[in-house]
Amino acid sequence: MPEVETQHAQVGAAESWEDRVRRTFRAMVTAYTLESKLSSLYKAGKIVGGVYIGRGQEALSGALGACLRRGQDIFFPLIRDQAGRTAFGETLLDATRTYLGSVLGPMRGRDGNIHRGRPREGLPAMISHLGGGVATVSGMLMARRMQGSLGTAVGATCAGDGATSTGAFHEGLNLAAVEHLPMVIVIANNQYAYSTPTERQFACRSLVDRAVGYGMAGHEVDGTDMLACLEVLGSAVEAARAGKGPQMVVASLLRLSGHGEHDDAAYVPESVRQSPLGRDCMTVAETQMTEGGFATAGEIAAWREQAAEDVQAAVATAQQEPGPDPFRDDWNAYATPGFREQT
Amino acid sequence: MPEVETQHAQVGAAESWEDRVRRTFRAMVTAYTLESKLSSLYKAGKIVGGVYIGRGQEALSGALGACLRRGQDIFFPLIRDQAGRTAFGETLLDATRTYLGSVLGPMRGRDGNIHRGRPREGLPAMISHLGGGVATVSGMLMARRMQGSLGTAVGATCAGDGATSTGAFHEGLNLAAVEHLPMVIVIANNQYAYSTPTERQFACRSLVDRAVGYGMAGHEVDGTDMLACLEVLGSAVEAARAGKGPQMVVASLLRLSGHGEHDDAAYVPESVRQSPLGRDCMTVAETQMTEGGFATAGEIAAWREQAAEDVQAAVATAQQEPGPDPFRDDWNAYATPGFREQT
Amino acid sequence: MAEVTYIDAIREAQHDLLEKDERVFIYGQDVGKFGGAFKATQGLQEKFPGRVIDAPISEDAMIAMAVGAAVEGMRPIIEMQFADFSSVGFNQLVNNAGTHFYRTGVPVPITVRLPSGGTAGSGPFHSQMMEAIYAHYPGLVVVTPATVADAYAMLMESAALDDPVLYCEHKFLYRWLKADTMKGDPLPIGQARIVHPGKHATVVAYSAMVHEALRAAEELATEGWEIEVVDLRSVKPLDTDTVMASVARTGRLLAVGEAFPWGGVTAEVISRVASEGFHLLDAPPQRINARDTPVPYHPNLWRAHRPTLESIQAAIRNLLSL
Amino acid sequence: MAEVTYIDAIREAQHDLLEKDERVFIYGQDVGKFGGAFKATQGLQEKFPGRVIDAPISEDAMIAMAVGAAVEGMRPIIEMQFADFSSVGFNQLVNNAGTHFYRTGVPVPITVRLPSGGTAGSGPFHSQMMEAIYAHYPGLVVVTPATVADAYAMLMESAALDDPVLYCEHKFLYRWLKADTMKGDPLPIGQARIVHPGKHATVVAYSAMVHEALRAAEELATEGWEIEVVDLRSVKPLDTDTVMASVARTGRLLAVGEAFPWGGVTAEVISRVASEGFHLLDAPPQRINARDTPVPYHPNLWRAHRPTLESIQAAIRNLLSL
Ligand SMILES: Cc1ncc(C[n+]2csc(CCOP(=O)(O)OP(=O)(O)O)c2C)c(N)n1
Ligand SMILES: Cc1ncc(C[n+]2csc(CCOP(=O)(O)OP(=O)(O)O)c2C)c(N)n1
Ligand SMILES: [Mg+2]
Ligand SMILES: [Mg+2]
Repeated sequence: MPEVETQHAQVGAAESWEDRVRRTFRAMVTAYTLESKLSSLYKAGKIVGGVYIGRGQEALSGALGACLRRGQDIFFPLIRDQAGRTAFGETLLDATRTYLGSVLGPMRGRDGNIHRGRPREGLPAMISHLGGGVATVSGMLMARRMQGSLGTAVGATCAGDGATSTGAFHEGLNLAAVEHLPMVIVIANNQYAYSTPTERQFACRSLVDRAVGYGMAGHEVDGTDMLACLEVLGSAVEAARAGKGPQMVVASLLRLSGHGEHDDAAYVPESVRQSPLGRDCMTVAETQMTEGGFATAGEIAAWREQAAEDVQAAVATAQQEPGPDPFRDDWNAYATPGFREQT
Repeated sequence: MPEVETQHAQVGAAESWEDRVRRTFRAMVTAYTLESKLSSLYKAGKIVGGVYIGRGQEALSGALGACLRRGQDIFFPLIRDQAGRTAFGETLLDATRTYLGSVLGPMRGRDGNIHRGRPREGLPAMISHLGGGVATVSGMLMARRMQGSLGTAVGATCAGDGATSTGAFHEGLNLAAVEHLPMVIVIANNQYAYSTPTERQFACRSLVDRAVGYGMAGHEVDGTDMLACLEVLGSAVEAARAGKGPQMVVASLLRLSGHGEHDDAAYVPESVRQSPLGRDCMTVAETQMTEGGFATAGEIAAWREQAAEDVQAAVATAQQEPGPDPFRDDWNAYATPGFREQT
Repeated sequence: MAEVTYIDAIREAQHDLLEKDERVFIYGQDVGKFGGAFKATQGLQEKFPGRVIDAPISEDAMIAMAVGAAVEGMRPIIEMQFADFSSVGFNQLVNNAGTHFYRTGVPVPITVRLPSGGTAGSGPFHSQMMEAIYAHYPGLVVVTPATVADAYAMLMESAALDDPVLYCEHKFLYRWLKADTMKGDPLPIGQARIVHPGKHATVVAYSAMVHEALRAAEELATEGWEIEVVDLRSVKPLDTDTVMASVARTGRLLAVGEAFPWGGVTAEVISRVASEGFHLLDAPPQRINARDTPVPYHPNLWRAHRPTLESIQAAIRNLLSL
Repeated sequence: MAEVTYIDAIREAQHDLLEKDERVFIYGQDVGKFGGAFKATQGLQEKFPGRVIDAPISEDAMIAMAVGAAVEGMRPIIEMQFADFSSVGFNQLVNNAGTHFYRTGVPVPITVRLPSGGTAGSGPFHSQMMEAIYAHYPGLVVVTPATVADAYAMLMESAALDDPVLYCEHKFLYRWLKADTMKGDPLPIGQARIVHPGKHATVVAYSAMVHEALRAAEELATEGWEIEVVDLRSVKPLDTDTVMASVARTGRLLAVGEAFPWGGVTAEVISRVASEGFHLLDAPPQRINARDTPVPYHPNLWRAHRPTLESIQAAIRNLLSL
């Protein structure tokens, strides 16, 4: 198959606002298309383990990815960041190969689904334990600062409302603030952590009220509004780039899916679904695209078609590829030669 | 020896402001006296391990202990809370026995120094790992709430500026806020965590700026000013008692000793020592006592003498008592009969 | 008679505990209205309002909270969403809960449920066996029920013990393991059970591996080998006596575990038998564990990572040949 | 010739690493101007500005930070103020650092210094030996230097390895252990060393226990017993070959550890020898560990909690009589 068209920003290349908006929207469409496909594959028993999608968060995540520059910046995505990954330049094949367990994928069948990345290309691979991303990215940025190669690079990472309760998240935020690192920490308050509503998760008015306590700038945004996300994240990223230290961005939205595709989210009351939080950012964005003159309906349809083709191709490729072979795997957790246990 | 005169508040008994001020000051004097003695014993090699004292923090700690009611409230002290312990009603013997390793002490020689308590009497025994006290006290309060015995009890705990960086502290504060517990969390910003100055510990203007992020009330106080501490802590405790949820109190002061008695704190610059933070709360309090008409110089001198006698007696008693005998210790970490490893 | 599963037994035990003992409450992420990630608390919040409480994602605080509540006389049951996430509650478990009774004389009866072990596709962070980590520390009880009846009885007993208990429940068994009843004939925690008598070799296993060992024993029985299978049930305390008595009968020992190979239950079992029952052994004691890598995601790798019927059988054959 | 201590060697190794390898930096509480709680980094911040960095009290973040820095090509050395406090960095150590290479193919060369083990009066939370906990997990290297020369050479090598290393340095040895030079004849990590040759029994020890074992061997030598003492040096990888070769010569094995008795290094050593070297054994392999309680504060109890010259000697005598 032909390699998927590059959707990420080029380092150094100036990008117009219109281009960035278009790139964000296309990443959203691609992510939406991919995740719908992954969900079907899961329900058909073709993907084991689980599928975790970013329905309802495409605008926020895509906008963040679009504000970052592959090859320079660092993006530590979490479980609902398919759109951000795509906008940042992760290939669809990395996703499908990991979900389908291809030995040719970045995780070689050793890890799956959203537990993937290419750490040396600015895209760390999350562990499941929530909250540690902030400190990991801090370490990456501190390394570059020591090496003198930091330049105007920015590190970005995401967390859900639930992840804010972890000690790891707190320690990371504080460390980033003490080191005055060029970071953007995006909190997607999607109202639930699995089934747990925010009132069982925190007691403050808004999570953005935590920013001042770390001595960092705080921003709020309507996460269902693509253009607002692009604006707020854009200025947060620029502030971080400009040396203003870590920036916290808190977005309000609703997870428009289950926690994973096994979950019907029956615990979300209809009133919440019907509230402004429940707006589908995909629909909002489509209107913004056409009404703002960023794209015609025809262009959007073509993008959708292209996304469908690209996803189809990436899935087909990964499906044809072999899974890992236990007899050929080296079963070696050590980089040092000779340190493997002989078991 | 005669049991030391009770210095703590009686449950139910209304206490006048004057009485509370006097009780606080006496606890400060007692703590100061005890800790000076412990320091000498350490330097003479009579106490092994270490001695950690609350020099400079007597007013803050003593005021907190004085605002609590033994037999009802919970006090989870940290390493600089001798004054608070005394004001809360811990006996001097508990302290000297633990420091000197008497088998008759509450820790029976199994743990030492500030790692002591009587958990069933509202005085939990800290572990060294910082930050966990908030959640432990939360559990105690939640238990009582479930049992219907909470009444107007309040739980209080302390932390240093350094402990605020722990994940445990964050998780505990958030949990307490979500559960809307009657708690007072006192942060003694004494400018250093061991040798680490606050600018390497956090980047916010004041730690009190964290309160809003947990959805709790925040209070600031000059920790060198006994009367101010009593006022601010008094109203924080009353607010918690009145059902207003957790209260954070941040006090500014300076540790007027080393981290432990092995440390000369040479890293504290003279300018900091000479700043208002470096005021000795004992001196300030003495002036407040006499100028405010709470006590005459003669009374204070008598209290000092009494404290010296009491401390002397408590040390002498503990010193005469046996340490633990390894042949008689049951070496059993299990409450369940028969679960001990036969090693 | 209706079938009951292993997870039914866990749910039922929690129900019965809440009903019989007002000191019991449940605290964990999503345990309330949602009934828990594995439905182990389904319906309990409704039936016992105020006693089945949703926790924030704060494992460290959850354990510390439980210790505090236990000091005040409660008997909390803490659900970790997965055993793997107890790594962030590790400090409070080993340093607060584990030391509390020894240091202060005040017991802290808390039960921490650890959904443990692998299922295909769960990957490195939703598959771990953590019993060895906790068993290493003084003051903690670590149980590993392998049957529906033990799932019930041992959870009931765990909550009744005055010590902190890590209750390691195996996710693979949740719905796969069925029985006619959950009321078996209970043994106390600390006693192992001979689940398949034999005389040619002893296989010591626990948790899900008991079933693989049993299948191996049954298959080898068709060839005339009588393999004794011992289910440890609790790994701390570890019932050396039962293991030793079995080895006295068979002269041969294979210890099977699903955890990482360095240290752990199999090392402890072999070490005890070798030290105290050396003369009972007719052949070198053997062991088989998972491999020394993170638990892999892909089912191909996952199946080859942990001991299986085939690898256990091969290990027994090898043992019989020594 | 000037005497050097074990802690001098640790400081010097860090100095030399900073000097020779610009990828190395040090991160830890109070490591900067203050030079660390044990003075292991004294003077280094002044000499290497920007590369010896004070950390907030955030062990979890410190390890995660190190993993990130390692991904970007650095070789961080993280000082835990006490090994015991690594319990709050446990998750990042075992689940992020330990799995990183296997999962992503990207090595994370970090060295985490764990001031370990007891000194009288340190109590339950400033005395722990945590080697068994980390050795259980795949992907981590765990070293336990027992000599001044090893303290130096193994720290140099730890920082050069591409894997995450837990460098367990024993606090009791810091100033007590002295040598003429820190430049010994180094062995690579993964190789044990016979530190006292003998033929009647093998005592396997590591860290501070090597010295107790040596003293026991020396005292018994006056009675004509020739005890071979093996210093494991690293517990993961564990050098089974050297241990086995020694047992082949002596026929008797005692494993000595200062950690809690359930599981751990002694269980692993005995288990390996019993499984793979059963025929070499003329007597049941024995072990001796600390007791199964938190490390007690009072010197009376502390001395009776861990193995001592006397208890090791008694164990050897018993072993020789079996
Ligand atoms: C430390 C830890 N505890 C528990 C879990 C299990 N878990 C995975 S996702 C999740 C909910 C996360 O909620 P949130 O952070 O709001 O993200 P969202 O799923 O809403 O995007 C939980 C509890 C985990 N991954 N890590
Ligand atoms: C989790 C953890 N890490 C490290 C330590 C070691 N330690 C003990 S006290 C201390 C400094 C505490 O500073 P702060 O909280 O400001 O309290 P202060 O000593 O100033 O009263 C440190 C680092 C610890 N006790 N716990
Ligand atoms: Mg959420
Ligand atoms: Mg401080």
